Amino acid sequence: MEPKNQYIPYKMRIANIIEEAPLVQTYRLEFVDEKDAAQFSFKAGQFAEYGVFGEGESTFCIASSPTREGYLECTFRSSGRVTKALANCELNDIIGLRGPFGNTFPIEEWYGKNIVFITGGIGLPPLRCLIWNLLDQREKFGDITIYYGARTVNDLVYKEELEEWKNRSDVNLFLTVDPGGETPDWKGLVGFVPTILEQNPPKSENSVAIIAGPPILIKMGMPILGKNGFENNNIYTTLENRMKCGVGKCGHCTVGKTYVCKDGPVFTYDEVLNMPPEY
Amino acid sequence: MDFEPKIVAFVCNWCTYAGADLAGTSRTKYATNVSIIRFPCTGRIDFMLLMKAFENGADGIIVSGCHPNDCHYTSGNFHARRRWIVFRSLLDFMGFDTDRITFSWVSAAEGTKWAGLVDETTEKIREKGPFTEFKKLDYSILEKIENDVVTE
Amino acid sequence: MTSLQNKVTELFENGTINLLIGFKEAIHKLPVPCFIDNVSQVEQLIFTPSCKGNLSVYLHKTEVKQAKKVGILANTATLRAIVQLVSENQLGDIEKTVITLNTNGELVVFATMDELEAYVQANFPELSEEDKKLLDQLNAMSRTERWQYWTEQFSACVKCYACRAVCPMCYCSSCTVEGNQPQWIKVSSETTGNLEWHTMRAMHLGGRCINCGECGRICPVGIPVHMLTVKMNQDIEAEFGAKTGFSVKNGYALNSFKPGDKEQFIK
Amino acid sequence: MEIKNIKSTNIPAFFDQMIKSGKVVIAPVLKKSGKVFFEAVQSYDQVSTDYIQTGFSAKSVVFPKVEELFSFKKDDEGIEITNNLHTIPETVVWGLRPCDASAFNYLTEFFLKENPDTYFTARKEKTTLIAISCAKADNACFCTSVELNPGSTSGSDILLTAMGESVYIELITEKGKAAVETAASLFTPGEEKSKEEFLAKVTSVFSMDEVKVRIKTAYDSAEWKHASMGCFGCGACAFACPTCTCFDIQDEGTQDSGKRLRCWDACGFGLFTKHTSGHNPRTNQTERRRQRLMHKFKYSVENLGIVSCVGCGRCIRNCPAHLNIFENILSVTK
Repeated sequence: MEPKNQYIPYKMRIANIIEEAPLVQTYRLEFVDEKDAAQFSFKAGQFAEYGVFGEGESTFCIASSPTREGYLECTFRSSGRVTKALANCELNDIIGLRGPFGNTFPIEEWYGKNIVFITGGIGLPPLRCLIWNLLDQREKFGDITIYYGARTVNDLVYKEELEEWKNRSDVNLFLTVDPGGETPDWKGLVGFVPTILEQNPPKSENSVAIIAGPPILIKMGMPILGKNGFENNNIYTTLENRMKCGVGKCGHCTVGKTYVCKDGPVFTYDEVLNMPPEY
Repeated sequence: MDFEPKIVAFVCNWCTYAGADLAGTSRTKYATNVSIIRFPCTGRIDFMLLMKAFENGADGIIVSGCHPNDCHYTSGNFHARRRWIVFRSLLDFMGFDTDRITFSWVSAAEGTKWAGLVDETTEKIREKGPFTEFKKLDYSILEKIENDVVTE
Repeated sequence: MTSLQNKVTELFENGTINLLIGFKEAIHKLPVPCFIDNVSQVEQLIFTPSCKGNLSVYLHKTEVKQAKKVGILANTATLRAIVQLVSENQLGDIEKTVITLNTNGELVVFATMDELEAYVQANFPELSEEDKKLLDQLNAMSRTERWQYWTEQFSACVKCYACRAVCPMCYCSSCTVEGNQPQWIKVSSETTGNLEWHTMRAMHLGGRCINCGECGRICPVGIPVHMLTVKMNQDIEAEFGAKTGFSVKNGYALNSFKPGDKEQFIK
Repeated sequence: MEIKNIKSTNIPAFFDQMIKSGKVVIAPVLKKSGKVFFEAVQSYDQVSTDYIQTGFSAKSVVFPKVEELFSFKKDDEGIEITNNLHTIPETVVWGLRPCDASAFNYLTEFFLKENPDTYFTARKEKTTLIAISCAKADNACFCTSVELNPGSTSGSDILLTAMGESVYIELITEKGKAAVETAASLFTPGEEKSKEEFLAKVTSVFSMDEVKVRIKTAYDSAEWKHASMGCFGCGACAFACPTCTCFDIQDEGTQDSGKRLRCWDACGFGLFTKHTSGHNPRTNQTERRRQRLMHKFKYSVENLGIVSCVGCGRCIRNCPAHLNIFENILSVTK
C-alpha cells in the first residue's frame, strides 16, 4: 500500500458545540468515513491540523482523552482567519482534520508518581486530554494537583469539568484568576498562576509536573518548579509554534534544529534548556 | 446563449445611491445587470475593490458619486478624482482595458441620468463581451506547460 | 585615510553622530551596507559611484532609530528619499547628518534640511536613458501588447517582496499583504494576484515614489517594476504639477487636491 | 560509472530527440531582463549556453513555487477532494550546475527521510537531471568551500563536460543511461579521464571542517548583528536558493470550491514565525538571518548529516543589499 498522503485531510462532522468562554468553543468531531475512524488512533499530547475548506488550517491539540473513543474534541479561541471561520461553522458542518501529529506524554513512565499540572487560559485544552486520560486510570497514579488560572472568571474554560474536579476528593485543584478578573461571588484564588504556584508549592518527591500555556507562563513557571526541587527531566511542557504542515517540512515551527511538530510538542525542561529561546 | 454582462456599481451614499433610489421610485426602466454597492463617500472607494470585483467575475464597473463641490464631506470626491486620474492611467499603462470602468458624477436628483448611465454601460459591455482577459491568467509557467501536455 | 573616512571620524569625535550608515566593500568586491558605531571601524568605509543602494531604507529600522544621532551616506536618490520622508513626517525622532558626493566628487555634509533641499532642487535628475527608452517602447505599444508584456513579466514574480523591502517609502509597520482578514492579495504567486500586488504597490506609492529605481534594479527575476511608478510620477507631474522628493513642505500629491483638477473621462 | 563521448555539434540533436520522445525539457533560457532562467523549451535553439548560474535554481521542478495539494468541491453529498498528481509528466532538467544537482541530494533526503512527501516523490521520480560542469565562475561562487567542485557528479543523473570539440559524458545513474538511449547512435564509448583543465577555478574561502566545529558555539556570537543589520527581510535569497524548502499552506477559492496550495515561504519574513496572538519567537532580522544561516550550516548537519548550502552564490547575487553568506559565516565562526 502506498504511504498515506499526509496533506489530504480526514472529513469530520461537527457533532456538538459547547460555548466555553467568550470566543472559546469546544467542538466534538466525528469521522464522516468509518474507514478513517477505524484507522485513526492517537495518544495524549498529540495535536492535529483542523481545516475549514477555502479558509485554511489551524493547529491545536486534541482536547479529548484517547480513552473516550468514537469522537475527538478540540477547543479553540477564535482569533485568526481560520479559527473565525471555524467558529462560524454550524452543527453537522464538515471540516478537515489532519493528524495526529507529534510525540506524546510518556504516561507509562509516570505510573505510581504524583502528577502536577500547571496551566493558564487556553492552555488547559492540551492538558485536559492528559488529565482525563489519567483520571480514567486513576488508581495508577499518586496525588493529582492542578493549578489553573485565567484572566477573568469568564475566561476559565471547561467550567463544568472544573467544578467536577473541585468536588473530587482525589484531585487537588488550585483555581485562580488574574488580579482584577474576579467577580463578587468568586470563591477561588486571585493572582497570576506563577504567583499561586510559588505560594502553594507542590511537593517534588516522586512527582512529575506538566506545564502548558502561553510562552510567558512556560518561561516563568519552569524555573519556579526547578527551585522547588523538581528535576529538569521531570518537568514537561507542550510548546506550540506557528505551524503549517505538521510533519516537519514547512519549517515554520523550528526552534533551532528542533521541529516542534515532529520532535515535540512535548518536551522536558532539559530539552527546552538546550534549545535557543525561540518559542 | 446571449451574454448578460455583470456590472458592479460602486456608489456614494449621499448622491448616486439616492439618485439610483430616485430612478427606482420614479419607476424609470433600466438594465437589471447592475449590482450596487453603497459607500459612505467616493473617497472611500479603494482601487483594490475594483480589482477584486473584476477578479471575481465583473464584466464592467461603474464608479459614481457626488458632483464636484457637492460632496457631503466637502472634499471626498476631489480626493477620489485625483486617485481615479492616476489609477486609470496606471491601468492603461499595464494594458488593462479601462473602457470597462465607467466613472461618473450622479446627483440625488439625477435619477434619469443614472438609468441612462446603467443602460449605456451595459450596452457597451455587452458589445465588448465577457471580461476574460484578467481572470484567465493562470498559474506558473511550469504548471501551464504541464497542463498543456496533459490536455494534448 | 580618505577624506570621507577623515570626515566621519571627525563627526564621531565631536559627537555629531553615534551611528553611520555607509558602504563597505564585501569579500566578493561589491559594496554592501555597513553600520558603523565607533571610530575604529571607519577604515572600511567606501563611497563610490558603484554604491547604488538607497540607504535611507535603514532609517526606519528600530536599531537605527534607537541610535538617535545618525549619519548616512547618500547618493542623489537617497537625498530625494530623505526629503520626501521628511515631508511625510517620518524622520522626526532622529537627528540625521547627511553626507553626499557632489558632481565634482567632493564631499558635502549638509548642515540643515534647507541646504539639503536646495541641493536636491539644483540637482534634480532627468529620467535615465534606459528608463526613457523602455517607457517610450511601452507607450508605443497597443493596449493588448502592453497587457501581454506586463502579464508575462508578472507571471515570473515569486512574491519575494524584495521590491517592497528596498523601498524607502514602504515604511508601514504592517503591510496590506500581511493581513489575511480579508486576504487582499493572494499569498501564492500567480499572475492575477501578482498583478494586483504590483498595482497596489504602485498605487500606494503614487505621488510618493522618488524614482530611485531600486525596486526594478534588485528584482531577482528582473521585472522592471519601477516603470509603474515612473509612469505615475510622470502623470502626476503633468496633471497636478507635483514633483516627489523635491520639497520638504509638499506632502504628497494624492493626499491633496485642487478643485480645478482636470480630467476628460468622468461622465 | 559509464563514460561516453559526443561531438559538441551533436548536442542539439540529442536535446531535440529528448523533446521528440515526449519529455518536458526544462533548460536555461535568456530572458528579456538579461538574466537566465529555467523554462520549458521546445527546441535547442532557445537554450542559453552562456551563463555562470541561472537566476533561480532548478528546485521548482520538484518543489514548484505554487503546488496544488488538492482541490475540493462541496455538494449535497458532502465534500469531494481530488488531486492531480497523476498528471506530472516525464521531465528533463538540462544544464543545471553541479552545485544545483547536488542540492537535489539534500532535497531528497529532507523530503523523504521522515514522513515522506507525496508530491515531492511524484515529481522526483519523473525527473532526470542533466548537469553541465562549470567552465566559468564569478566572485559569488564558493562551491569548493562546501566540499563540492565545478565538476562534482553528486546528485546528477548525467554530467556533461565540454572538452574542446567533444563533450565528455558521465552517466551516473540508471535514469541517466536511459536518457542517452533515446539517441544512442550519437554517442561513442569513452574512458574515464581528468576533467580538471576544463573546469572553472573556484578558490575555497573556508574550511568546512573548521566551520562545522566552530558554528556549534556561534549562536551567541555578537557578529550576527553586523552580519544581518543590512538584511531587508525579503525572500529573494530563500526563493532563489536550491535547498530552501520552507513553505506556506494556503486555501484559495470559497468554502464551496477551491484549492489548497503550498507556496514558497521564507524564514526572513517577519510573519514567518508570528503567532496569531501577536507573540513572535524571532522578533528581529538578526534572529531571522541567524536562523537561515545556522540551518544551512548547523541544523541540517545535526538533523540529516548534510550541509545544506551548495555554494551556488545565488543568495549573494540576488540579495538587494548584496549581503554575503560566506563572509557572514566566516565572521561568526572567527
